[in-house]
Amino acid sequence: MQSSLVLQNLLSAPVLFFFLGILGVLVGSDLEIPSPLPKLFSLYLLLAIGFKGGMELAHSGLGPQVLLTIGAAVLMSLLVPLTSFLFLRLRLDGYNAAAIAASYGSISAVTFITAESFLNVLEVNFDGFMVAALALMESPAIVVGVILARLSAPAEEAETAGEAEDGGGSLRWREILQEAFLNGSVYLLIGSLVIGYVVAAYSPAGLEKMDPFTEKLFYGALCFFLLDMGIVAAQRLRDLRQTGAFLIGFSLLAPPVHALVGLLVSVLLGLSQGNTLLFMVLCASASYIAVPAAMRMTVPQANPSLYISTALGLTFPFNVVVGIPLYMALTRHFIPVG
Amino acid sequence: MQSSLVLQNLLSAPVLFFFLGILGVLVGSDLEIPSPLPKLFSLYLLLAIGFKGGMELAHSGLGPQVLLTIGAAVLMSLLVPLTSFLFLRLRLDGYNAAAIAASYGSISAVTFITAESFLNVLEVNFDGFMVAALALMESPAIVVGVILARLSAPAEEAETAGEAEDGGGSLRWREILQEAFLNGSVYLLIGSLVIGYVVAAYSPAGLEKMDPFTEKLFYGALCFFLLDMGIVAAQRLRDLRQTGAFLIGFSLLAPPVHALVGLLVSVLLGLSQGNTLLFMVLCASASYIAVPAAMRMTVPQANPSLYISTALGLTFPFNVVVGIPLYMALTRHFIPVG
Amino acid sequence: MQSSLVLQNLLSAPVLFFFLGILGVLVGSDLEIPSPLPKLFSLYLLLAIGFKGGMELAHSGLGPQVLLTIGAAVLMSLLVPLTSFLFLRLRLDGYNAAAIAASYGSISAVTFITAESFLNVLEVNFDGFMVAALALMESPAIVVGVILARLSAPAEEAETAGEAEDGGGSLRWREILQEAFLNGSVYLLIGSLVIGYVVAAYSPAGLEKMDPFTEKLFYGALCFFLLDMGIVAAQRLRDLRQTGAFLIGFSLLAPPVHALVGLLVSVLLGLSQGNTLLFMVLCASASYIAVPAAMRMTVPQANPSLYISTALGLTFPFNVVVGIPLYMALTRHFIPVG
Amino acid sequence: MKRIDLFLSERELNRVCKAITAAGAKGYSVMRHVTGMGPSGEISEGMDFSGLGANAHVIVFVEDALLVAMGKALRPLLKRYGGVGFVSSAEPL
Amino acid sequence: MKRIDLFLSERELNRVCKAITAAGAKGYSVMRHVTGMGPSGEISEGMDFSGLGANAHVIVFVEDALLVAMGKALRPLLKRYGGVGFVSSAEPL
Amino acid sequence: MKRIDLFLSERELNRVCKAITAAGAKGYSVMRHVTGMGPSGEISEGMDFSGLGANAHVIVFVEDALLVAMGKALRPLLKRYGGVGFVSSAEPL
Ligand SMILES: Nc1ncnc2c1ncn2[C@@H]1O[C@H](COP(=O)(O)O)[C@@H](O)[C@H]1O
Ligand SMILES: Nc1ncnc2c1ncn2[C@@H]1O[C@H](COP(=O)(O)O)[C@@H](O)[C@H]1O
Ligand SMILES: Nc1ncnc2c1ncn2[C@@H]1O[C@H](COP(=O)(O)O)[C@@H](O)[C@H]1O
Ligand code: NA
Ligand code: NA
Ligand code: NA
Repeated sequence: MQSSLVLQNLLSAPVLFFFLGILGVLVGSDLEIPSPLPKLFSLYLLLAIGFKGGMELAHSGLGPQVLLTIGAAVLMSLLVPLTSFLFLRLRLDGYNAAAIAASYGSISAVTFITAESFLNVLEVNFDGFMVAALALMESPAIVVGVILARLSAPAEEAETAGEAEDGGGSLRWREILQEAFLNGSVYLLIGSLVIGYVVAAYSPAGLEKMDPFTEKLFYGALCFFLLDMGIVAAQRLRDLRQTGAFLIGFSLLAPPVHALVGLLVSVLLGLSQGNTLLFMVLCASASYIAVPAAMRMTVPQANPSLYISTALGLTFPFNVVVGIPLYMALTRHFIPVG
Repeated sequence: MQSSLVLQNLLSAPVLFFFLGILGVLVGSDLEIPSPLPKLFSLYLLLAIGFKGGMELAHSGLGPQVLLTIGAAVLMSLLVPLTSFLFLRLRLDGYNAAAIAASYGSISAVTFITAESFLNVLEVNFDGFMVAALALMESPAIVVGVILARLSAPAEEAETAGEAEDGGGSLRWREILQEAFLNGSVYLLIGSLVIGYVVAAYSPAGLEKMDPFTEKLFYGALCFFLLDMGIVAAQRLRDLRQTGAFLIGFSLLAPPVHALVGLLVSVLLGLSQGNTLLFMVLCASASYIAVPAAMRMTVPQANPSLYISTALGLTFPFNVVVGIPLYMALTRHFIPVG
Repeated sequence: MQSSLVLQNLLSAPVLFFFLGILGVLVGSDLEIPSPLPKLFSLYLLLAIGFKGGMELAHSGLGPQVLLTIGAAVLMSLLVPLTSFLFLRLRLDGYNAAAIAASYGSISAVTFITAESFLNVLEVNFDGFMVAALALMESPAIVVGVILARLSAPAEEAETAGEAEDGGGSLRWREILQEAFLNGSVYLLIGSLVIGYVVAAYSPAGLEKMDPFTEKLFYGALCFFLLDMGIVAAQRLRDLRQTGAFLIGFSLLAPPVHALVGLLVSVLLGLSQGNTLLFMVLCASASYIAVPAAMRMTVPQANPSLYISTALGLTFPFNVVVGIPLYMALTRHFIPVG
Repeated sequence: MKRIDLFLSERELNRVCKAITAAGAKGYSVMRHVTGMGPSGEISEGMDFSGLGANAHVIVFVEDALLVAMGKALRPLLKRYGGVGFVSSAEPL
Repeated sequence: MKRIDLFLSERELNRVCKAITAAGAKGYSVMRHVTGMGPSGEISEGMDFSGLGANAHVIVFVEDALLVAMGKALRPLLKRYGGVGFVSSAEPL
Repeated sequence: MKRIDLFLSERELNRVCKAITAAGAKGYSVMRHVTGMGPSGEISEGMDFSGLGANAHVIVFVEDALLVAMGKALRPLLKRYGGVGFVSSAEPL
């Protein structure tokens, strides 16, 4: 059964376009999606997934299971950076360990979306509140990452960092919270979620009019974006020489390990098959959008090519290609149908 | 009833995304829609609205009421700059007064589109020829604005301006007419209108094939664009310190005053409820696309931040948020149904 | 009948938007579709046409007529550059003759797409394997062009060219093949074709989900892109002064002559009316995307403005406006209905 | 040789390029979508969608002898429409 | 006059522009979407979609007297976040 | 230090960047989507969609000693594919 799931995933349009992008870089094609077109698709996907999630949240309501699931997701985004940090400190300095840990505590919206469209093809249901979980897992991981970086900084340096240009630690906290909660992609996702909720609750006539944009177009736009993600991920592969075996190992082992923890939590929460897969994917995926942008500003001492190439060059392709069907096979094994 | 209209407008997806953009700037999110993506949506909306308007014009034909309405619209776009200019001269120099007056004589296509989608949600009909009115109100206001600026210029300066590089006033007139009638957005809107008309009249098979692009996608694209307009409008709010109380007052009072005049004209013309709302919106809105672009070239002595921040930072949000439902309430009061 | 075909083509939305773009440049409008938006539409059209072609290829299978037609198309893309080169050498040096010849041996995807949508409006069927022919005609013409340029180069220069930076002729061949087969647009088209084939064969559930993106949106996106192509083509018209009467004559005569050869081949192959039109268009059209990009790198001695302005400024508009209905009239005359 | 750097609104770009060629320069380069701040305020990319555009940065390398002609051609345009220009020294590579 | 050329990550652009104005410069120009290579590796446009951005190129023309203040304001930022700065001579056109 | 400004077609950008690094420069910056005019005609953004691209502007700051090597590496490329290069003086900030 598992092998058929892998095939079904590998032969789906989004994953094939992802491969097309990777292959293009490997064989030396000059195919590129020039900036800012990828940003267009990235903004669109966030807006659409947020809107649809909010819409479904309005239908399902905020019952206890919803709140418990979201709470568990937030908890995971606090715990994963801590354990990852402890492990990464075996070999890396505090700054880099903290930045990478934050990345793995946070999530990758594109991986989540790919998992959703995989569930759609399998005709397995899932709930809109999982998007809320997605949206709320970005910020805590960033805050934990910054705190870890600060704690592991040599005392004097921490001082200077805080004072350098703005004369006080308080101001820097404002910046950190801003990066964590008002980062463009976090803000758009949460904002669209709220709008989807409000529109569904108060002016449902608008839902049908949004449908061609947020729903119908979605699958094709995802294919287009994954084509670009394939190109970008493959370009990152070059950086891996610099990365070293330790980090390569981490970026391929962390996803299944975190997914297993996610599976355990899902079983405890009594989630459905679809929601379990999504929960596992949230735990297993690593951020290469919100977190790197925030770390660049708040932990400039860390090397961006380390946290980006692991999250984007290895963990992301691993999850999209192998992880999702693997987690689905586990889900089917451990979670009873509907 | 009026308060329910306001709520219905405030809780619609386009207006909520507009707020999301404004809020993003106010709270300091780094969300941005990078250039030239807003241009893509702006071009798309002009093309789609023009095409649909032309299509409907072909169905309704060019009867006397159509021509009268369009004539009245053009007249308004000539009169509003004159009265606005006289009022603005109380405090501003001739160049700035002329440029701002031109802006308020002209229209904002996005406000018009937002009003259309408001009517769609209310299920109130309106006619395609209103788009023709929209298209024909841009250029006259520009020409009037330039003439007013020339008339109020000190004699010698007017000379030099004309001669500076091209040795004669005639050449500059060519430039002014070019800016007024061949400005990219005016040209695309009128061109798409004509194409919509021709296709509807001669190859109607094409209409259905355009429908997913020009009709189905429209509402979602409008939301996306209003998200950006919210960002841009909010950024303009900062300039208002420079603007002063007089202009702030003007930019908030001119819309309802002009809308009332538009209501009067609509009653005289016997327009339907839907067309009346659109006519009021045309009168009430101010241009921040075609006119500023034209004024920058033809009246460089005026300060762009004055005419852009009033039209975009105040009048536009006012109309979208408060104006449209307010005008609709008036319409319902004064215009009998169907 | 022919005149009605011409009208039906001229009054279709895509061709009207193409005219709107041309007219905009001629009358001096500042309408522009800023970079990289045209690239977005160009990538989208290649992806969509490839995907749809692959999908249909999976349904029709790779029977003998399919292989024969594709073989004949590839043959044409080898022969046309040879005969064109011989003719062009009458007046041009070897480099320029070779580059232009390559361009006319290759194809214009947009012309092909416009012909497809013309057939759709006429409700004439055609087959998905024609897209495979399209995809496979780009590379051979490039290789032939480079060989012709090398052969006509003075002996010493050919040496230096090969050695200049990379110390050997072998390396340059690698570059030529890379430009021919891995050029971004060739790569995306072939890749999407393969993906469409695989998805249709192995996960057909994905087809329906791609439909709104690749099929529904297509016609409108084509209109938008042709608006830009009109602008770009008209801008190229200015370069024609430099081009001279000989090349102008060539660029207007080559299309119908090559189309006639294509008609002959189609009759021999027993193609249907729809496929015949597409085959003629493949022969008649000239590349202004893949080939110029490849020639710029591999035959830098040739003058880009010569091969781009002929292919884009004259041959492309000729085919879109006059050629397609003309070839269709010939098709109807010589090919029996289905 | 002299290197001339001009910063001006995209709206006036065509006019400035024509003036550069008319004054005798053999070439120039243009970067668009430039933002910045100057005597007449801040220019952001926010209005790019409106056709009002951002700034352009024009670079012209000319022979020393041409500098006077270039200054004569460009200064009135910069004065009329806003924008700044600077000159420095350079050599061909 | 002096011409200052700065190359730094787009993420720090706001901060740098504020420092430039605070140090007393009357104007500056910014080009975004700049790619390149420097001591801390290669920067491509590939990550532009992620909000991480590419580099920015900032050009500031200032009076000679202001150079010291500018250096003082900018060097710590370049040191902290990465990026390079260069100075050359120029005159108004 | 020396500042080298190169203007060339985007198509040749990779090749030029490789030559710059091979010649020993520690960094460079690239602006794409540059338009302009030069000995071989006008380059507009109009063909950008085609993969033919516009021009690129490459800036390299190098130690004086490296200038000769850079010239040797770059001049043949500019000659073969078109493009221009200029040198001026600069100091680190
Ligand atoms: N001192 C300066 N250094 C660099 N760029 C400048 C300077 N002053 C003005 N600019 C640029 O020139 C543009 C036009 O200036 P202005 O219209 O005169 O305010 C500004 O938006 C900046 O991009
Ligand atoms: N020598 C150089 N010449 C030109 N640009 C440079 C040079 N060194 C660094 N840069 C630019 O400065 C950016 C930031 O450098 P860094 O973060 O210090 O590696 C690089 O990505 C380049 O765009
Ligand atoms: N004198 C010049 N000043 C500034 N840029 C130039 C100059 N000459 C050429 N260029 C730039 O170099 C590019 C390539 O020149 P070329 O291919 O030699 O015509 C042109 O398109 C311009 O962008
Ligand atoms: Na995670
Ligand atoms: Na108005
Ligand atoms: Na051909």
